[in-house]
Amino acid sequence: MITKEQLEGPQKITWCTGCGNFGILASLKNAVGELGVPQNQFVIVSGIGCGSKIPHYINLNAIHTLHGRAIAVAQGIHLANLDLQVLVHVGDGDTLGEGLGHLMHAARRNVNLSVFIHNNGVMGLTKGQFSPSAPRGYVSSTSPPEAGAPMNPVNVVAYALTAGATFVARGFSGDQKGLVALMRKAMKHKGFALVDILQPCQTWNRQLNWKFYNEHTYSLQENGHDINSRIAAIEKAFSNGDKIPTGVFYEEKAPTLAESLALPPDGRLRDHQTDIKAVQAIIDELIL
Amino acid sequence: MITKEQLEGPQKITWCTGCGNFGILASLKNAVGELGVPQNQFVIVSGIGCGSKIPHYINLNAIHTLHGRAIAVAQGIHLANLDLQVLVHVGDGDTLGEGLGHLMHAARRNVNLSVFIHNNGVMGLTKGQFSPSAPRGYVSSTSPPEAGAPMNPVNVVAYALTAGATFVARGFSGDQKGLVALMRKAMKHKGFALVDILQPCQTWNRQLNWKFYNEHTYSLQENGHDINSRIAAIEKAFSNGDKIPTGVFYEEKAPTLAESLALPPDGRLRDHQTDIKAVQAIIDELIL
Amino acid sequence: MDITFNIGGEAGQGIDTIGDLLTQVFVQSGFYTFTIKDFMSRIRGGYNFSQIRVSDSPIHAPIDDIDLIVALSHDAIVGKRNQLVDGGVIIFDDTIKTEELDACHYPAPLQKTATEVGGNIRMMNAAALGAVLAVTRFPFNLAETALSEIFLRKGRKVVDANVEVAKALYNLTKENWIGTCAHDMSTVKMGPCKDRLILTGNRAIALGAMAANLKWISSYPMSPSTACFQDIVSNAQRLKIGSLQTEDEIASLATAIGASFAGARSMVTTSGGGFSLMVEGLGLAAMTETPIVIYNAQRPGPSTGLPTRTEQGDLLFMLTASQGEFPRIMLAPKDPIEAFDVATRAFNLADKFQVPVMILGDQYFSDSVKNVPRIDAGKVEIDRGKRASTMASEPYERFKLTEDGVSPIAFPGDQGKFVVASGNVHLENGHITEDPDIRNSMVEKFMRKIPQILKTLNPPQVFGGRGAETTLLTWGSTWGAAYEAVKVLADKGVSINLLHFCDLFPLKTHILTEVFSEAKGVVAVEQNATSQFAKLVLMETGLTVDKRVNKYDGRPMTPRFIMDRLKEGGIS
Amino acid sequence: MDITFNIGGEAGQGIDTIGDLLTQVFVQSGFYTFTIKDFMSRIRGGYNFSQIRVSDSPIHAPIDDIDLIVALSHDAIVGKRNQLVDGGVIIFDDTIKTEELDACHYPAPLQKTATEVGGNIRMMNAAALGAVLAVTRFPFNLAETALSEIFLRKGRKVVDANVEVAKALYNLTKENWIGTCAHDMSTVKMGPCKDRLILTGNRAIALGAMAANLKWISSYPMSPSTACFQDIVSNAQRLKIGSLQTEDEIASLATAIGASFAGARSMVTTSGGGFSLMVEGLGLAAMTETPIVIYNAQRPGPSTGLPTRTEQGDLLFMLTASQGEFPRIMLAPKDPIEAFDVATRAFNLADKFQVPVMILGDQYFSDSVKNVPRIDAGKVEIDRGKRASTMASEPYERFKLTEDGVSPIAFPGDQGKFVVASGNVHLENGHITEDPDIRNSMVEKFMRKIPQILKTLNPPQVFGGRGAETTLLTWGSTWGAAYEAVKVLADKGVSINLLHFCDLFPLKTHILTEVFSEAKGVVAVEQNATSQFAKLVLMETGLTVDKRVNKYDGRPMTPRFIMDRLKEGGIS
Ligand SMILES: Cc1ncc(C[n+]2csc(CCOP(=O)(O)OP(=O)(O)O)c2C)c(N)n1
Ligand SMILES: Cc1ncc(C[n+]2csc(CCOP(=O)(O)OP(=O)(O)O)c2C)c(N)n1
Ligand code: SF4
Ligand code: SF4
Ligand SMILES: [Mg+2]
Ligand SMILES: [Mg+2]
Repeated sequence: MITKEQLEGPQKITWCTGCGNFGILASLKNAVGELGVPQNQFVIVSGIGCGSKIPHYINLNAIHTLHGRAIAVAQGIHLANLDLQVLVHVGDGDTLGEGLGHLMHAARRNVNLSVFIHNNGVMGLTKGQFSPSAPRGYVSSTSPPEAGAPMNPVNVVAYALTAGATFVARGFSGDQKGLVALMRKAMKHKGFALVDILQPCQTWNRQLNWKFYNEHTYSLQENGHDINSRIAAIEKAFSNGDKIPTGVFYEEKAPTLAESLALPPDGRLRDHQTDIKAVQAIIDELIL
Repeated sequence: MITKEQLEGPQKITWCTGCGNFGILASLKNAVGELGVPQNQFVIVSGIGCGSKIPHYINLNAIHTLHGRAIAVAQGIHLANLDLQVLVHVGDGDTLGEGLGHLMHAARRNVNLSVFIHNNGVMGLTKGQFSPSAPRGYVSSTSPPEAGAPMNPVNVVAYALTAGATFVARGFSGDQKGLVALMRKAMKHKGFALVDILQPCQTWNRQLNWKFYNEHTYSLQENGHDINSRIAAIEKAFSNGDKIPTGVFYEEKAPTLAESLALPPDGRLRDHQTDIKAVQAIIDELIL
Repeated sequence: MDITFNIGGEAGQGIDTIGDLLTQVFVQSGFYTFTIKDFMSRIRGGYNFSQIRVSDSPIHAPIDDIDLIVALSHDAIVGKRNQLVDGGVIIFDDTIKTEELDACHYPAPLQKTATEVGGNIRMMNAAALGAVLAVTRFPFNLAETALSEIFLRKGRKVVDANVEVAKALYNLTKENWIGTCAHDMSTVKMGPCKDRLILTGNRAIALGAMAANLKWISSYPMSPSTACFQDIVSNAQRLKIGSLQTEDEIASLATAIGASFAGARSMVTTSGGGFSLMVEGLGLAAMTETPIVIYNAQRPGPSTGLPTRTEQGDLLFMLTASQGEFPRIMLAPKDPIEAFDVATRAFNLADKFQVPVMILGDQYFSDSVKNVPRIDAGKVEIDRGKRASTMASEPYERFKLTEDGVSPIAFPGDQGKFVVASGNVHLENGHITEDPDIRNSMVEKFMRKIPQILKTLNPPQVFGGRGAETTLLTWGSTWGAAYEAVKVLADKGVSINLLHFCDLFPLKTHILTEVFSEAKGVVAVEQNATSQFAKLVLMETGLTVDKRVNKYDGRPMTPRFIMDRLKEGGIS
Repeated sequence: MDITFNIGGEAGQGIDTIGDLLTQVFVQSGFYTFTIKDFMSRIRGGYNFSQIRVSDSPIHAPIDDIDLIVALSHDAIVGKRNQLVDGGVIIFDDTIKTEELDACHYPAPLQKTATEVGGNIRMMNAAALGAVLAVTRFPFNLAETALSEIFLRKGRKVVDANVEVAKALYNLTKENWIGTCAHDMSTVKMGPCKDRLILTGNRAIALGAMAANLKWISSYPMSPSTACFQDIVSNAQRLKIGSLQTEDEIASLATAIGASFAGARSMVTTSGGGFSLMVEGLGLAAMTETPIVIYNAQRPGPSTGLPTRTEQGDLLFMLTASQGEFPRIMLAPKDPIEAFDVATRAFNLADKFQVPVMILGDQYFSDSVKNVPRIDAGKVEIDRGKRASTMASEPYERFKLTEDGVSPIAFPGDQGKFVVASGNVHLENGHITEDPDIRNSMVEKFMRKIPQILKTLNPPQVFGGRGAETTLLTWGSTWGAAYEAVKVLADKGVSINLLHFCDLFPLKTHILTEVFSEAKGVVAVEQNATSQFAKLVLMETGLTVDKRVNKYDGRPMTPRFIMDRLKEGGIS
């Protein structure tokens, strides 16, 4: 148990009043506090965007990386030291646009990471342009003036499922209790876990706001859903017309990437010393 | 009708004897010849890899671009001149690794392109490393020595369907008649059309060879399949254990990206002259 | 008259609007203005400001001295206080809790008046304006005309309400405020400034591009370039410009290359981090000789750095970006007026020489607002370069070896031609080859373009007359501060001039070497830590500068900053 | 003795193997060898060759003169014929249809003998070897011992079959061939060469990295770097090295940065196009002061260029890549021996200064094979730099401002510490800030590293004695050809020496300026079109070279090429 005081953020929060990120931060503190992993074993990896500022508001190891590249960096951190509990906090612009390839491939490799998408349907920090998860027709300063966002949104749950993620869920910043539970499950999951978090952006997105989500979400678990079928999960992911499902879509035990790599038995490349005699042998084998 | 002679390739072919690319080239010539589009309206856009050398073996407009970026370049060509028939020929390493993000986003936008994936499960031109579509455990010079390719392959049909492609099919280089038909359908389709082409690499991939495909493919159309259901199509895409389905997975009419953009009525940005008086008006509106 | 207003507060409080209003009122009243924007990389809260300098003669940079602060938050009261001149005044909303301030400062009922008189707290903008005008004793009737014109587009009612709020606070201030301001503008009539077009660098680039027949833009938002992209998108429908916010910068450049290959004038806008992702695409544009214009609004790096601040840190990076060797053109406009011209030239140069053209702005250039004369878009000349003849009998060769290195261009779809291009080494017909002789010819073709380009570029400008003892050397947006510093020093009798480059590369060396030989000392003034342009000059000419002035805290250069550094070096 | 064999044919015909066999036989027999590989960017067909130079004294470059060609295809008969010396011999498979060749050339039954004697057409390799040995009258017993050792690993049967095939063709040739070869090796015993480790540049980098305790590599295949990555992967299991072929180069560097941040020595391998995609990540590594080693095996650009050819065209690109300004280290080994050392130093430098270290190879360096003395891996010293104390009482600050600019490092998971880093401008504790003073401090921290780095780097080397009239200036792999040219010219009495750089940046200027002042003329010899290193020298020192020798056709530099150019310039 890590106390709230121990997790107290090193910096003053810069998010707008009413921002959905507050609920995510509070849930994160809760989930981290109760996970049973020592505080210095957590590493937060974030991208660039409003949500990606979260490492400055909670006291953990962290690296605040580049727009779109957080998952790739996190993958390296994890593989260099399997003891670490690596949490990725990223935006929707971040991860579903710039970084989509990394997301899909890390999911496919079943890298043991927990990825939390602060999904607000806009690029918050750059002032409200439509993001890959903005609804078709969403009007912003960079969408074609007449048409709005000229395409269907990225359905990240469906994408992650298709790519092969082994834990996929959706939470809502307004349902902290539910979100804490999902986060904890994701952290405990061995493999690639993704939680799509519905996060109202109070400032820019007037459509996907608190009211909308309060009225248009329902719980998968409360309505009967088989979390062991990938195809059923994908079907549910696509069934997000009037009502958006939240909860766990899918869960599966599968070999993680780390199991296939040539890691030392303790999983700590960081402290491993290559046997220099073995290197010498490799050299000597080349001698005629 | 464009004759074989008119399409005669400007260069000597450099593919290995027995390469699956020959069948694709032959099918392409067929499909192009009979499409009814003037020869100088075709543009081939390719990436980097063995298959991506195809523009040098057929006489059409072409740009041989970068590893992974062909779809993005093609998107620009198409939007600058809607008269053009833009064909994208790319490898699996190319498009499912380096360029996966572009593929998913172009599909989502329903850009009117025909994308032909020369899918051989390896990186051919760089000498046989496992590609994103190599089977799990596939051994090559860059996979972990014990585990082989340490992840499940990219299922490009499922990916494209999830992203929102409006025409998705799979062909086989060994079934030219079938492939010509699929290519023609893809070219005629208004929107993002993808044909995953099973293409044996004679030199590197000893697993996904002619024999294997001859024995492990079956036709969707001959076995009853509803091409109007995206979720059914995804399910079929995933049902590729012992037998790999070929044929059309899915087809749908949907607005293309071009319809949402501020293009001139004739769809030819290339020849459009901005009304300089309108620019002056924009300037003058700024004057206090 | 030379007076500087600083409007500070939290992000989201509308300080930008107050700043713009003030700027507009003064421009409407015939004064020269220069406005800079200083904001944090956050959406609400924090401490931002807008700083407006007003003068009755042309001005080109911000200065350090502030005459009047309008503070909407406590941070804004203290944030710039050390720059307040003796006798300077702080107007602050009277709801802000603060330590006792001298009576010369003014707790104004901004929010209160906006709500009570205007019926809307957002009219605090007008209230602030009223207070400022009263404090400086600016004739309200001048402002009234200006306000009417500004708000006219929003309808009579809005005009009236705003004028009423401004007037209310104007009167209230006259009654209640017991301080005096050193600036008394009561006798002011109309200033001499007729340049009523107020422009940012970003907007000027956008206008230039649109006037130059830009037909395709694909970009990805990145401060401080986003506004340029947004300006073009917002006019896309009207002008028929294809525009797309792509999934990333790699796609944005690749898509633009495609559009250009197919015949549409194309451009991308970004900042350094986005440009980093375009580096591979840049090489493709170069190798396929596809014209492209890249606008990089620089910000302090490395990496994410300071997203909303300014720096000239990407010069050498852009100079050599991408593997291999190829010609490119680099232009850095000094201010919005020049930016319009640079944008139009960029497209012509790209087409004429079939090379990438890069425009270097920076946050200071991009966001600061300057008043300029009306631009006549009709004067813009469009030169699309060498087009392939429409009725050639020979098979078309996209990369025909020519004397000047430029091959006639055709686009896919052109009658009787097949246009083939490749990022691999290719034959004249565009198909790939590994032949060493052709490789050599193609490298030499590239190199032949450079002298041709050099002939077309503009020479540097010398300000302050030739033959001075000290020469300041600047490029891009640093011009303004250096120009003003030179003016001040020259007026004091210092023998000093300014050698300024807009067209950076390939480097025109003729005037440069002359001026270097005339000067006893050359001082490179740059908004970076390593004097990158001085390095470029050295690399291209062997000429070394004698002193370097560098600013790398992300805040714009000022004349005073330069003069202080020169003083340390014995020049004053 | 100095003899050059050229083995040519189609991709897939096994010419590489013949070349390797020949190399091995001569090395086993105590000769110095230098082998270059020339291949097209295709998998089968075309025209490739492997060219082996054999000598009884050390050699460091290919030469233009060819003594003996082994041709497995028609293209191979004609491809290099213009380089064949008078009296040179072409051995070609007798199934190849060709015009009448002089009787001095030899249509050998290679395929036939392989099939008939060895029972396997793949033994054509041994057959070709036999023919070559016979033509040069090389004592077969010497070769026999060598062959036995080479094939021993494959078992007795393979040895016997191969020896038999070689012998059969050896005897057949002696009987049937009516020409004579200018080289008569019949009296040869054992050469003086004891350097029996034959290495490519790629492999040497891989070995160096492995000896330096590399623990993480993530790469994406790209010629000509791939073999280095493959070498490490193939030993990953044995040495416990984490390795991953990522989806692209962006991910490869980002993943390596992550691994390094978590404490594992990390590296990526690529070529210019892949490095282009790493440019944004490079800035992140720099800003977060995460040690990283990047190996770029260069090839001719721009863009895809010539994928399997050589060039030194990325020097300036790598020097300034990524937005903003930060210290970096650049090293370019001249050959495989130096490469091992450079790789080990690279990791130490990266850790010591917490900066990106870039190793520049090129296809010629990467693929050519040189024999070198046994490397003693036990001598490699590992210096991981300043680690943060394990029992500090104060909260840990990853970016503590220190005198030398380097902050003690800790890794996530270290007891009692939170390690925080950011690509944004940050406080000493790693959390973000926009404060101008801290920004200044952090920029200055970066700049303070440079003099420290300079102290640690190796000075350039002077070959041929100080004080010559003409100095050749080289870097990286161009050394060998220049070294040999200098030797030849010096032997002829020309006053000439060679100033060579391995450690390129930051540039050590001490010896450089001395040598420049001693020489009447300095000639930059570079495998590129624009003399990039000469530009770097000029930019850093103001010193200009007098002449430039450039090769940019993608084929390696030779001593003759340099001497011809020097002659044109009056130096011979
Ligand atoms: C390579 C790159 N491109 C663009 C940017 C500019 N940028 C910063 S944040 C952001 C969008 C953030 O959107 P999202 O990821 O949805 O995060 P949010 O702010 O909405 O939480 C962008 C485009 C950048 N930092 N780096
Ligand atoms: C940015 C970049 N990275 C790597 C390469 C090297 N490269 C050339 S082809 C290729 C793989 C090709 O594989 P695939 O796309 O499957 O095509 P195939 O050769 O199998 O047809 C790679 C990695 C490159 N050209 N550019
Ligand atoms: S802009 Fe939106 S996402 Fe960003 S802090 Fe404000 S409310 Fe939150
Ligand atoms: S390597 Fe494979 S894919 Fe490439 S040409 Fe040969 S057979 Fe075809
Ligand atoms: Mg967002
Ligand atoms: Mg492939």
